[in-house]
Amino acid sequence: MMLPLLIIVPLLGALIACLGGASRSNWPRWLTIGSLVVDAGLLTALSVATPDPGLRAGWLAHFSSPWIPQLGIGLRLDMDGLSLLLLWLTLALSVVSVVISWKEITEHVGFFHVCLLATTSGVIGVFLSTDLFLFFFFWEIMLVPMYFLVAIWGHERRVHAAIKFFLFTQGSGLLMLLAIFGLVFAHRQATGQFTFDYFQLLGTYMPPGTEMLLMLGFFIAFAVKLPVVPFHSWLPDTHTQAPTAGSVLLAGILLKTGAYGLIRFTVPLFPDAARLFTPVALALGVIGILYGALLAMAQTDMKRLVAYSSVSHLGFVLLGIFAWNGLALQGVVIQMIAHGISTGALFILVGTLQDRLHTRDLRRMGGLWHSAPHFSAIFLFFGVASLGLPGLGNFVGEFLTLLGTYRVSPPAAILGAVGLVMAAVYVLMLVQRSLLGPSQPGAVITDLSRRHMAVMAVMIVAIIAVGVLPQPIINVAASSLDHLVPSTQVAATARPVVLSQANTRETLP
Amino acid sequence: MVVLGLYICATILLVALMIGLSFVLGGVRDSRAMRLPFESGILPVGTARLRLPVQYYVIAMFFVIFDMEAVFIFAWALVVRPAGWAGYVTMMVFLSVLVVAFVYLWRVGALEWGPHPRRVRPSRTVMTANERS
Amino acid sequence: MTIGFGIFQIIVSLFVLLSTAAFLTWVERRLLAVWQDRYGPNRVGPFGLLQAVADGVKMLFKQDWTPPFADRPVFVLAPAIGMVTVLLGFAVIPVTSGWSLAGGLNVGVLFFLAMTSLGVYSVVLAGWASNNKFALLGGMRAAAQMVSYEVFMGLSLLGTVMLAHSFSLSDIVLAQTHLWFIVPQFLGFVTFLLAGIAETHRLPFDLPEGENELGAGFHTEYSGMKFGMFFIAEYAGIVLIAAMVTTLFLGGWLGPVLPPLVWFVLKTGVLICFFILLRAALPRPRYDQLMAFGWKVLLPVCLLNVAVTGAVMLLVSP
Amino acid sequence: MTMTIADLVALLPMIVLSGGTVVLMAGIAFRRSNGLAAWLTGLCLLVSLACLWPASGSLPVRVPPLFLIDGYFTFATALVLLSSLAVLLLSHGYVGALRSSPADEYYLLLLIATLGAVVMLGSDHFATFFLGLETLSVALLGLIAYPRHRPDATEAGMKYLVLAGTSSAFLLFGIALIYAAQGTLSFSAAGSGAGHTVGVYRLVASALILTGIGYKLSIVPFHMWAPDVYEGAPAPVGGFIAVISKLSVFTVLMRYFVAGPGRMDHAAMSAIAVFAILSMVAGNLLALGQDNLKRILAYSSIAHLGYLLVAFLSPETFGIAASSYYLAAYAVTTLGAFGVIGILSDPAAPHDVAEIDAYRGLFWRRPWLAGILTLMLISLAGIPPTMGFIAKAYVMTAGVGSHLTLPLIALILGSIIGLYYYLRIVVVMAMPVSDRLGDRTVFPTRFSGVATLGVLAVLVVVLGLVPSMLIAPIQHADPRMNSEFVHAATASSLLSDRKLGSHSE
Amino acid sequence: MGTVSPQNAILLAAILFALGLAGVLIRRNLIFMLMSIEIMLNATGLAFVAGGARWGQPDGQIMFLLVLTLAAAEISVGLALILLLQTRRPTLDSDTGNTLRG
Repeated sequence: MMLPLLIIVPLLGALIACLGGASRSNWPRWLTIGSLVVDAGLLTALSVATPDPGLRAGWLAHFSSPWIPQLGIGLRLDMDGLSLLLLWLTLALSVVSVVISWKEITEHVGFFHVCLLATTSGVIGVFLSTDLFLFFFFWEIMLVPMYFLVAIWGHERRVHAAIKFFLFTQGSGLLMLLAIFGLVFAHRQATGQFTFDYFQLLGTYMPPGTEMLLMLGFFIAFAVKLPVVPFHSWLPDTHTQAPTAGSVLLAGILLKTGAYGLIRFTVPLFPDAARLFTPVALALGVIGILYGALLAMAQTDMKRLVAYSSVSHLGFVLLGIFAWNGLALQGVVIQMIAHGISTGALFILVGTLQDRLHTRDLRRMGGLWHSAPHFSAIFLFFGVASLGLPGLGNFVGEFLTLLGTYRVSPPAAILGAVGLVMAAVYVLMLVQRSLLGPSQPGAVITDLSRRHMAVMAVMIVAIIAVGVLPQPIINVAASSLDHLVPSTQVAATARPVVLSQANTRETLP
Repeated sequence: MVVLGLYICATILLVALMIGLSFVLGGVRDSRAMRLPFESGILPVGTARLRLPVQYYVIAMFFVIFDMEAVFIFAWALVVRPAGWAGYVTMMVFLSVLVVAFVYLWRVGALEWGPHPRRVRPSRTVMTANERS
Repeated sequence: MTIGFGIFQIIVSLFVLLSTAAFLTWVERRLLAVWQDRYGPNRVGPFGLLQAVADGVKMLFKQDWTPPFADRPVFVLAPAIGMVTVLLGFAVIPVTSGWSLAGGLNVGVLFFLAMTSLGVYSVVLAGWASNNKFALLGGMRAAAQMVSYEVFMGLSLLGTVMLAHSFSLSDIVLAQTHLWFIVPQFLGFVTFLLAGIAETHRLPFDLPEGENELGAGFHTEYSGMKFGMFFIAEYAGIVLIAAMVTTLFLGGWLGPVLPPLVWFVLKTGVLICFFILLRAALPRPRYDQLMAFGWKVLLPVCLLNVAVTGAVMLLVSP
Repeated sequence: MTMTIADLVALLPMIVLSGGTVVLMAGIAFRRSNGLAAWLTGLCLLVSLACLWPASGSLPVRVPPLFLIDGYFTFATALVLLSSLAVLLLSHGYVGALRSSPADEYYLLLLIATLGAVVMLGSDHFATFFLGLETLSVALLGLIAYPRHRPDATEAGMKYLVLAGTSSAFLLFGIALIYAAQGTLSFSAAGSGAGHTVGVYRLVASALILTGIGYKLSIVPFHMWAPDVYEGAPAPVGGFIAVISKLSVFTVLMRYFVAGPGRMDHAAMSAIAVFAILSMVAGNLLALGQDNLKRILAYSSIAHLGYLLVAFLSPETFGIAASSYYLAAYAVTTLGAFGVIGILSDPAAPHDVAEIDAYRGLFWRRPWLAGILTLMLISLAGIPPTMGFIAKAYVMTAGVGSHLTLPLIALILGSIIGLYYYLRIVVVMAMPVSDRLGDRTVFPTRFSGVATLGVLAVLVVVLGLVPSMLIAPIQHADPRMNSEFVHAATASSLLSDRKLGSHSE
Repeated sequence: MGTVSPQNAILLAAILFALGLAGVLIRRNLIFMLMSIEIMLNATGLAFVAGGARWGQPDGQIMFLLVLTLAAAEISVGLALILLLQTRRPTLDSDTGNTLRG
């Protein structure tokens, strides 16, 4: 019963916040925080509880109940380590989003928080569903409130951006829906069972051609969300136009659903096709890293720059997933969390800057360090985190990923490493142009408020923790990665690896 | 049947003959007055394509509708006995619908001719809508 | 029945009809004279008997004038239609069991109704094509009146069809061997008679050509032979309705002692005289009264007649 | 030939509707009252709905040769009656504010149109089909042109008349040819002789019938009339056309082609597939350029008919249940959308409020109405948690199961294009309030309308979240259950569908 | 009495139908368009009667009656609409009826 509650609590919060939307008081905010905290409490209970022995190996909690029995669709929710980590990330970033928009959002406050909570709830659903239809249901449902967030509270070209975001994700989603049905019918043909149950569908036999087609259907949907390069063009626009909270949610959580989908569904459901597809996927990953970095270097709009850096970072995720060995997957998990924190923080910082300067144009900034030393220091910190400074989360993720990839495809790993170098270039450029140099007239700002400072402090601690002590995270995720990896042959050559700092130390036979 | 056909031809021929003969035999005369429409000696003003009272059109519709209904009664009239009471009841149902429609038309004022206003008693809701405006 | 006999019948019928219609003008004027205590036509021939011939010759030689403002083809067509439909209506009337053009036609009644319906075109087109306000109004009045009474006419004769189980007029006559339908169908008889008069827009239902309002109504602009055709058509219409009433309600050619043809002519003749008497006796109603009478009285009566007839038939001999 | 009591019981819904029509007409004759007429109509619809119950135990009932009362009829009739009731409630305040004419005749026409639709749903014979269709169309004509003071409405009525007449003629000629070729007008009997009389007649007949039905459904090569008529018609009537008239024609199509003789007609089936693809793509594309909400809804309904035909083309898998669910979803959402337009509009004005600009900032002026409209649009776009999502997914399931590759591609393309224009409306509503149009007050008499909208909105969400509530009864409403034309193969697939249906964890 | 074969009757009906359709498509006057529709409907009626004759059943004629009824109903409503239109516009040219884009 805990799992559905995780989804329902934010929705209930949203409902109540919606009713209080008319008043301009703070209580929709408090309500939102409250429901998120309750949710976090539930999650804590789940995290510390010992899993029921009746569960499948590696899974922590299970819920199922019939939904549309006529079509073999059920409310099937399962949680494993990977889901757990991502749920924590989701809740944390949701709270952050509420806090950083405390004073920034003044119009239609109630509805804003409704959208925020609904997005959260949808994302939680995505991370928990193990019924393919239910998964798709949540996949779609998280888009609508996000769309509203961008379309109502966004910047100049918000409508265009929102619609573009929606069209891309929805369109690719429909492809995935088709692929889901294809898979279900293939399963029906093979076994006579008509079901959307993830566990039953695992290992469905189908002809290679069909498998490839269906795999592509899934892949494209997730690739759009991730985003993988040819499908990325919605991301910079949306990020640029979204309100800060929207950007945080988008970069921090929504992009992760793509990665999660690839890990949870694409590869396990279609292992053979995925293996065949690996070279292409690795190439796409590399292209993403390099192309994203290249474009980031060329930007003058701060938000766009950060957005393109996201494209680059998530290229590593794709690379790691399709390398499909324990090392790379561990890297991917770390990278997902670290990227969520660091990019989220960068967006918050850029957002505050925009609030004060009313521009995102790098050419009109400079010398911010003088007027806002706290801001600048934190900005520099997350900048270097993003470029992968050892000791911080991103470094661990990227390094592990590259290591894992190297085992499968050295050229891909090497090219990926080039991406790291380029990251250093654009981040330093960003820092140099905005913080250093002479002060531009009018580019004098007040420093971060206490509220922001508090948020930043938490995030700084978090990213350092991920960088210094990745072990607990890896432990939590290990169980789920364990039962994922054997499903491919690549896994046969890899052994789980646990890292401490920069030193690789093999443990566990 | 053949005789009927011939008869039809014969009547048409006859009529054509009458028109043709009078055309050939008739005198020829012209005058300004002949070229004007006859309106009891008053000089005609305006077009003769008058806009007619709507009642004429209403009557045309009634004719079309009631004549069609009559056709159904005609079909029954041939078989009153074979169709028996079942047929009779069916027909009476049909007729009663017809009668209700007739009563409706009567009450609504569609059968009135001339300058009487239509007997539409506006309902209370409509009146309030008017008042509101 | 050979074709030759058929052609003979056709020629005789047309001749008799046309001459009867022409002769009727004389009859009418003489009868009216009697009732109104005046002379009537009495100069041409003995008792003015040749008056009809004289009128015919006059029409033939009068100018065939089509006003320049009229719609020419329609203007010419209108009287022709009137004439043709009336003459065609006679085709289905069984004069005697041996003498009829198509008296046995199995849709005789419908044919008759169709022809009277088509007659409407004559007046409406005449009124429209004349391009004259009076004519148009007359034509529209005539059309409205005729289509209305067309409905009642069809409904009023339904009773006879029900009793005879046939649309064939010969069958209807034969079904009256024991009892003329005027007895069981008295309501039908009355309504049919009224509808028939209105249908031929005879007095007192001659509102379409009411000379005190509309000049001469739909044929205001007509003259010469084309006017003559309307004229003949009207009188032929009277004959047609009289013959129809005879056939439907008065047992057609049936009757004791005298030969069938005589019976038929006799009954028809009496009815014609009756029509003329009506003209002499009754004032003209207002147009709205005429229409209201049709829709509010005749229609319910007709429907009632149909319903009662059906019920009685089933009750008497199921 | 004589009717039994059971037959009469089965036909009770139709009898009640016909009787109600007569009573209402008599009522209007003696007391002209908007409220009384509305009550009578509503009562009649409800009684008719209740009358579905007595026969439901002993279905199917065949009333030879004209009617076939089965589960499918029950489902579709319930849907039609409820939709009609919704239209009634939505129009109550609307026509009540008409100044040019009293509103009671509007309800009469509404009832007659509903009667026509129900007759059509039960038809097992071309004669009843045709009678129902024409009763519906002619009554609809009156409804469309009801606000006499609106030139638009009259014009729309005229357009509908010309197209309805022409399409009826096409349909009838096709029927006449089938009759000439086969000697029967009954759906079921026509099928039994279908095998050996395939020839030119049948081919031409199919083409003509499809043309006729295509016009009535306004699928793509025959869609031109729809936007104009929707735009001109009063908003609730627009909903009526979009929902009830299409629903009933589609049901007959289903009966004829899926359970009846048409299933052997492969040429017709491929033609329908082409129409479906064209409808999905062109309907959506044409909607992009529109600035009028009613026109957008018209094009969207064209596209939705296309989606629906995908389900129609795959009867072997879940097609029939899918189409039934889709129809229900389509009905609820379309009525909701038109209902919002109706509530915002003043019938005494020359136009309804349908220009997109007028909806600017609706979210902040009328949050509930805007929310409902958004919900309806989301449902039309097929996004959860609405009925539209489940419906589209259901249709896609059916399509995938029958390997309808091209129609599915068209469906996806169409859906993506569709998103764009649905979202555009939502965006406009979310924009800051514009002063240009001022504040439009909701008429106080429209409580029934607002309440109906509320119910529709709840339905959209609840049936979207718990679709099995609707799917379960739908599965009992398969028209093939009582058809003699079920091939052995189909029968087995039907059985397997059922088995699957009963499968759950 | 010569008989007409159903085949030929249907052919005739088809020709009438085509004429009516052409009328609907070509004529721009609303009254003529309505009349053309009537021609099409009557053509179908003829086809029904021919069909009935072929099979010796009354069904064809019954359908004909129904078709006639429809034609009557449609024409009455059509006439009413045309009158309404005409009170606002002097012409019945359907091309001028373009307040609604389409």
